[in-house]
Amino acid sequence: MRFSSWKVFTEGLSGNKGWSAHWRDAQPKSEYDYIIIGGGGHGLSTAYYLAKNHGITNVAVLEKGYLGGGNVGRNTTIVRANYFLQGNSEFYSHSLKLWETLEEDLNYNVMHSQRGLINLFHSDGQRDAFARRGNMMINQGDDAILLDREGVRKELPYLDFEQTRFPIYGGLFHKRGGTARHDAVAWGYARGASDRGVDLIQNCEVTGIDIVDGVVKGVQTTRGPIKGNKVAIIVAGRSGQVAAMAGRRLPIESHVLQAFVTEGLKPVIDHVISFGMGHFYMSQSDKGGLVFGGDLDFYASYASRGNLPMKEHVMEAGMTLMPMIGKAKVLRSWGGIMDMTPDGSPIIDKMEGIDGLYIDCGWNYGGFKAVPASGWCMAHLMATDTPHDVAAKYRLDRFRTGIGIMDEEGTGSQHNLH
Amino acid sequence: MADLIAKSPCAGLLPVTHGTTSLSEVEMTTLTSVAPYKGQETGLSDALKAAHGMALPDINRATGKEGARAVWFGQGQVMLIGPSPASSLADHAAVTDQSDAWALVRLEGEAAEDVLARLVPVDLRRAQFKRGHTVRSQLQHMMVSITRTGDNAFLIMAFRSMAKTLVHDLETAMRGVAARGSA
Amino acid sequence: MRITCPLCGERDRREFYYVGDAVALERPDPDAGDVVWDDYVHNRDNPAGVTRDLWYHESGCAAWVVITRNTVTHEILSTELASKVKEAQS
Amino acid sequence: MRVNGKGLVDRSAPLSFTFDGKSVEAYAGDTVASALLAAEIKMIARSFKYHRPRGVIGAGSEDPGALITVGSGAVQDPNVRATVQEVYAGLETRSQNCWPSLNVDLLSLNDLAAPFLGAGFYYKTFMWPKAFWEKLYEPVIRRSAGIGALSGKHNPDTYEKAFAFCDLLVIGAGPAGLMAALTAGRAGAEVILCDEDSVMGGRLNGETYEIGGQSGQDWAARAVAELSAMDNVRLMTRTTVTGAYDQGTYGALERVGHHLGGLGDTPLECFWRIVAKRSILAAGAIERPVAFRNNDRPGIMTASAVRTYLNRYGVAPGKKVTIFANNDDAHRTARDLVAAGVHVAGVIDTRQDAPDGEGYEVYKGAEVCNSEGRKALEAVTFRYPDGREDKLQTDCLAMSGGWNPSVHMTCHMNGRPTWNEDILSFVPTDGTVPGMVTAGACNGAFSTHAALAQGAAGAEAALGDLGIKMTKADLPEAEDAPYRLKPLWAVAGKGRAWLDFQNDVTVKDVKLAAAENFRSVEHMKRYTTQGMAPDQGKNSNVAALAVLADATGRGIPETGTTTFRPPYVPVSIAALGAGAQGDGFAPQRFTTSHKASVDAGAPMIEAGLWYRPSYFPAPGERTWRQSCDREVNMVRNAVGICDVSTLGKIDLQGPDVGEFLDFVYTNMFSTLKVGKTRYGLMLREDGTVMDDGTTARLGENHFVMTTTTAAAGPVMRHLEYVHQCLRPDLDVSMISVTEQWAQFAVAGPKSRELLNGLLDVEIDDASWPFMACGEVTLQGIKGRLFRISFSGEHAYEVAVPSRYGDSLFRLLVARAEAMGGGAYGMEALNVLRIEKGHITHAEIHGRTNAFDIGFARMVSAKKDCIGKTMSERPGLVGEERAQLVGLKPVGVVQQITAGAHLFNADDDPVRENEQGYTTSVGFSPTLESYLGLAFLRNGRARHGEEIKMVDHLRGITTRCVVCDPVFFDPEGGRVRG
Repeated sequence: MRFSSWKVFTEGLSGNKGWSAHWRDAQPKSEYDYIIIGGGGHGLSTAYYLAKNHGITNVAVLEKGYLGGGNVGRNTTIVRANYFLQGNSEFYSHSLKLWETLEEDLNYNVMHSQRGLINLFHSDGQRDAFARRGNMMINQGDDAILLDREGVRKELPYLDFEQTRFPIYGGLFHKRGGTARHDAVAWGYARGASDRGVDLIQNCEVTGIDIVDGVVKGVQTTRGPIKGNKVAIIVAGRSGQVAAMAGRRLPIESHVLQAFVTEGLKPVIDHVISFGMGHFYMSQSDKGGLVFGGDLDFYASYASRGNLPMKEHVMEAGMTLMPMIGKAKVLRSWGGIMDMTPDGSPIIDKMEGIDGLYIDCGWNYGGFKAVPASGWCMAHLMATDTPHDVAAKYRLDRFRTGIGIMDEEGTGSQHNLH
Repeated sequence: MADLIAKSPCAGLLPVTHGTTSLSEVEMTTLTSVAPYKGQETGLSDALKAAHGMALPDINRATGKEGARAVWFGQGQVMLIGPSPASSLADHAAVTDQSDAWALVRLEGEAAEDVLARLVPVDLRRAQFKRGHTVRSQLQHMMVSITRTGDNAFLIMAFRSMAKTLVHDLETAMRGVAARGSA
Repeated sequence: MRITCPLCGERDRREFYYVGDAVALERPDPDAGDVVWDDYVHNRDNPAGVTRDLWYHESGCAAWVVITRNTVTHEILSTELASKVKEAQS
Repeated sequence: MRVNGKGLVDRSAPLSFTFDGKSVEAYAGDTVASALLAAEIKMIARSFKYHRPRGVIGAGSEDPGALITVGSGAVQDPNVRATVQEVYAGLETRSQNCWPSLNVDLLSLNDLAAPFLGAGFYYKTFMWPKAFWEKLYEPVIRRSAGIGALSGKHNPDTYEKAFAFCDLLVIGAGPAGLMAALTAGRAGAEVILCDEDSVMGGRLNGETYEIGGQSGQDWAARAVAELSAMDNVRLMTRTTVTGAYDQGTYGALERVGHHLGGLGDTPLECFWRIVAKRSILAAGAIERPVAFRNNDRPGIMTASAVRTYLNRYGVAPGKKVTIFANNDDAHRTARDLVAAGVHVAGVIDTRQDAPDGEGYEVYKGAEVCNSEGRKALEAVTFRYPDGREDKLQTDCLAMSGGWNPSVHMTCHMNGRPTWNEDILSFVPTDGTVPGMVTAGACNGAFSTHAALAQGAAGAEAALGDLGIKMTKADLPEAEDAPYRLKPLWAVAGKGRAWLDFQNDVTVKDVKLAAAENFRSVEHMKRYTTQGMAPDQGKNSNVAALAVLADATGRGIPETGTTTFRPPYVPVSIAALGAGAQGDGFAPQRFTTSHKASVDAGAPMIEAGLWYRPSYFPAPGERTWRQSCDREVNMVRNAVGICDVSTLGKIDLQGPDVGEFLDFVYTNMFSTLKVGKTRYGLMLREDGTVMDDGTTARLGENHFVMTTTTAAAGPVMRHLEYVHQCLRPDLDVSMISVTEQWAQFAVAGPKSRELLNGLLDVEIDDASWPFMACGEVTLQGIKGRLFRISFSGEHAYEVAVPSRYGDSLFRLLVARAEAMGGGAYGMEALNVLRIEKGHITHAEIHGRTNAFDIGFARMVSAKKDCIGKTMSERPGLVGEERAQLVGLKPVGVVQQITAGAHLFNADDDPVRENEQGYTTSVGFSPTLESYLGLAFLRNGRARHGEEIKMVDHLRGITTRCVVCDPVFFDPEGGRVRG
């Protein structure tokens, strides 16, 4: 079924009786060519691009809960391409381009909105670091503008410019940055993949990976064994447990990141704002809620919930930066499980030494915007057994060799600092 | 040539009173960090007793009295407040002059506990935190040492450079408590 | 979250700094080889369940503490001074 | 309409407030909701999507109907529940989400377009033409979305946070909570009792129950009086416990000043972090509405809310009230109304075996299937079991679909509630929050007797756990009526039947979601937005689940439930972020020279929480560059003074310090002679440079280490880590002495001359050669002197105890000025160090290693150190690495900027061609040129090569020659004087 305004109109006139399932609920077959473990954003986009770009449709996506129930359904929805290191720059640039045509591509309104992202800086040193970033963005063909204090004031007049603790020096304005409706991204990819023949299997937890003589043969699941020639682990925060089924340890520590939303408010914040000194970022959703977050809780956790000190820290950052949000009331807070790597950059690679096993993980807390390109590149890797150009640096062995480490934060091999 | 003049950390900021609570600066004195070398705790305690009449305090405790205290200051560390350290201490411990490193203030009044409850994540009510008890903790965002020196009095130590913030945070809490009455 | 510092007693989590897996205490020999070192510095068991990790009582007594903890429930099972753990190892 | 002789409001204290500019009469003790109902103002708000009229539905913080704005101007407070806001004289309230007015709201046109605006319609449309989404569709959607509005101005009110500790936290002061607090309080336990209402008692204040022969209201008042006389009990009214966190930590929001006009220093709110050894959740239950066609009109309320307005506030919400229910409990509403003289039009009870009326008609087995009335309820239509329909003229419908225990807090730590078929609702699962037990209605025990008994039992269990002795409580007598109900979620029929009154989610929407395969409860929620409104599904979740279960052919337990997450009620950002507004986000650190610097007109800049002077403007100077150039020249030609106290200083003592330092630094320190200083490089274990600085050996077993300003804390933590976790065998003691010493750089050819007028004993090159250190005295005061140099000049750093810092700085500056020098700031310091190629964190930014900065030789081959092994990884050395170089402009454009990228002279400035980037730049008055430090691929082999620097952002392209990073005095003759 093709979605359109006309369809909404005609269905409305006829009692909305004609709508059908956005995706098929498939029963697992005994064998597939490709098995994707994980029905989150990255797994679904991988399945979609396997089908669309490579014509590979005998694919199962195995999801232990419900589709899109992981980080794609619990993030602060920011989409941007503002990285400055080789490897990340081209990848996120590619992803943003995919976002820009995603609605047409999927025939699903994911409400990608290029509201503009402003990263504030608070010292000369930070300005220089952001200049390096912005220049790289332009080198890559993306957009960036360096705003001075007055430039920021013009865009964001409601910030507290009198505050002297971390005064606002300026900002890096990335106009093509913005937000999207997170759940819709998962659903749109699910619908697209399902329409092309991919089996989406919910409530199907993988309990083992079958490997014989270094070759993947399939997986064991709570709904029985499933054979497959190529198996991909795309499970974000759960990467450690699934990789362990294949006898591997990963350079990943799983951490909780909290996010917050307020009650609906009339439009007051147009951009996505990021406060460098406070690890605070905020945007306003189309429904009117202020959506915001900050740093990790900083301890390894699978609890999908956080504690008060970081909540307070985030709110304190908000209050020092933009005290006009004081009377907005937090309605809900939640946590996601972040797959943190030692350099803050992801991994899209074959699992060395196990034929047919692939891994896509380590998205730290920047995985949402990567969903299109991650799927695109992972599908390419699985289909061709060669890395896609824009993801060629996301190798698993970079930590051992030191070649191509991409540490945007510069905080080193402490997983929770990225 | 002009003389070198000593200036206290809270000069020009204190004293202040809000409601029944007062905040004042403790007169500048000698602060000495004493950190026993391996296996020297007993030797140090003996030396401390002999020289200054105070035992080495236990964890979370202070010994001595106004004018001469030994305050537990963290793992393997005691802050001697008041006396000039006897040279015998150095036989057993790393001895470091900290006289100018800390701002010392005294918070006093019936609502002092309520004031600190707005800033410090430790139970400092008298039933739990008695005279002679001390903690290393934080006050708002600052690392501090807090010792109960009286039924309604606390000695609070924060980094000298943060004196202004220390006073600001305490005063803000004092104002709030005063406005509410003792809750 | 409350953490019992082996010295100070039970304290709010906000007084502590977390660094990661307590595997940090088991530093390899300089010539242990790249695989061992890679494992030490980067790779983690990352269990969904009981783990031992390393915290620093930064705004308390400055002790490094090994905490045995459940990453799913946040239950804290035990806390020990890292220096004692290390001394016991060697 | 007021009912005489009822309620806890103070009829002797009339007052007035405004709603939408109109004055409304009220009494002390009223909420805005009770006062508006008394004034017969039914329509108070508009719904989110269809802008349907909304009135009061509930009577507590869960009310999904009456959201208002309080106050105007900067204090404007949106989305306040009229049911929670207490009235005071002069209170100003307004309706929201309507334009131009509540009465005439243009967006109520949305209601007519409802067929096209069903669940998830927006995922299917607004995609063409592409550019219209951001330019047209989205702006229109955003403008019509949202509920209340922020003022857009800085928040002017005061908020605070606080900590509290107790043995037992009791959450909710209804009969269960009061009984629990009494039991524990009498036993001497430290108890905190929180209730979100202004008066404790919970439902007892809204009912006509009797307890122990007295009215429930009186019993509650006596219990509160007894509790408030106990020193060990803290009563917190207007305090909602908002969340349960790990190890017995709870968040609670106290509304301190919302009921007061004119606050002064009184905070508006206080956010509490309560640490409790045990807790009892006695949060009560929330009555659930019933979904039927047009069940959302103002005047349709929950049955218990009607009782509350009658019994607690003395207000009849209608003149002719109808009750619609599936349970016995709702019949109380009819009885209470009749007893108070309010006309009851009838009770429509879906049960054939419903009890008979006591002075009112009961329509057994019937169900309400529609309502009428545009902005307020006028009539309801109901259907008999045989399908016949009838109509009742009524202005208030009190509905009850049963009760949902407030299990929310038991789910905050990922617990899932358990379905209980007897009460057709979820009840708490034991043990989901460690240390918490549940009692009373929130535990599914709905009679007053059960509440009292469970409250007492919960407290007894907690006391037992804590080892506190007690005597068993005598339970007062109370009603123990059984709870009987028949399932009733949604009345079948056409039209829209509301589930979520705020987000306008109807039964149809949930069915549509199921049809479109959003069958998982989480999918349904996210697709329809059910339960995502301000009430977070408190009123609607269970009914929506039941509708979904029905639509998907599953039972409710297997359908599952969405997760309740904190906070239980919305919490303002200002409360959780209290203290940070303005400069309170982090401590401010001031050097001892701060005042003198400010007095000298220096702009102060932030550096690692410290403030440092940027430059010291001299008379006639108009730009910072003029000052900076002068200050650089001053240091190069005379003498300059700079406060360097912010650098971290760590005192290390003990027999093993040398060995310890050898392990943390790449180079050797155990061989350093007493009285000497050495530059050291420190790595992280991954081989990247962590920090650098000089370390002086003051005695055989005594060193003092210098760190950079920003890294002082992290280095201290790192040293403690290395000591405690890796080398506890070493006898080393360390302590920060950063704050102890005020330390000033005295730099320039005249530095010794300046010092020699100050030091009690004069120094010369023999007694104090380059890199010497030791104790000195100034006017008899013990200080320290280091002959070290960041500027590359003959220079010293002199340190005195901080109390003398202000005085010494002024003295040094005065002497320097007399010698043609003066104070210099960060700008000049930066230029001086760039001229010398000295690195800062602009270069050691966490991605560079010793090889990159040209210090590979400093990694001693003779020993192991932190980071050594990993720094030898193949990817961290070699030609591919960007290496530290100097840059000088050689073309027409003379400017170099930091953060620019480097390219081969003839390459396009695109990512694929990137060769490196600039890190630090400055104009050198000494060399009369811009100078840059940069990292360039294979840079050390490219000295002399011409490259291109491109700064797209600032529009600058500069041709530069690559050179050694040490631009000035590369032989280092000047530091040796």
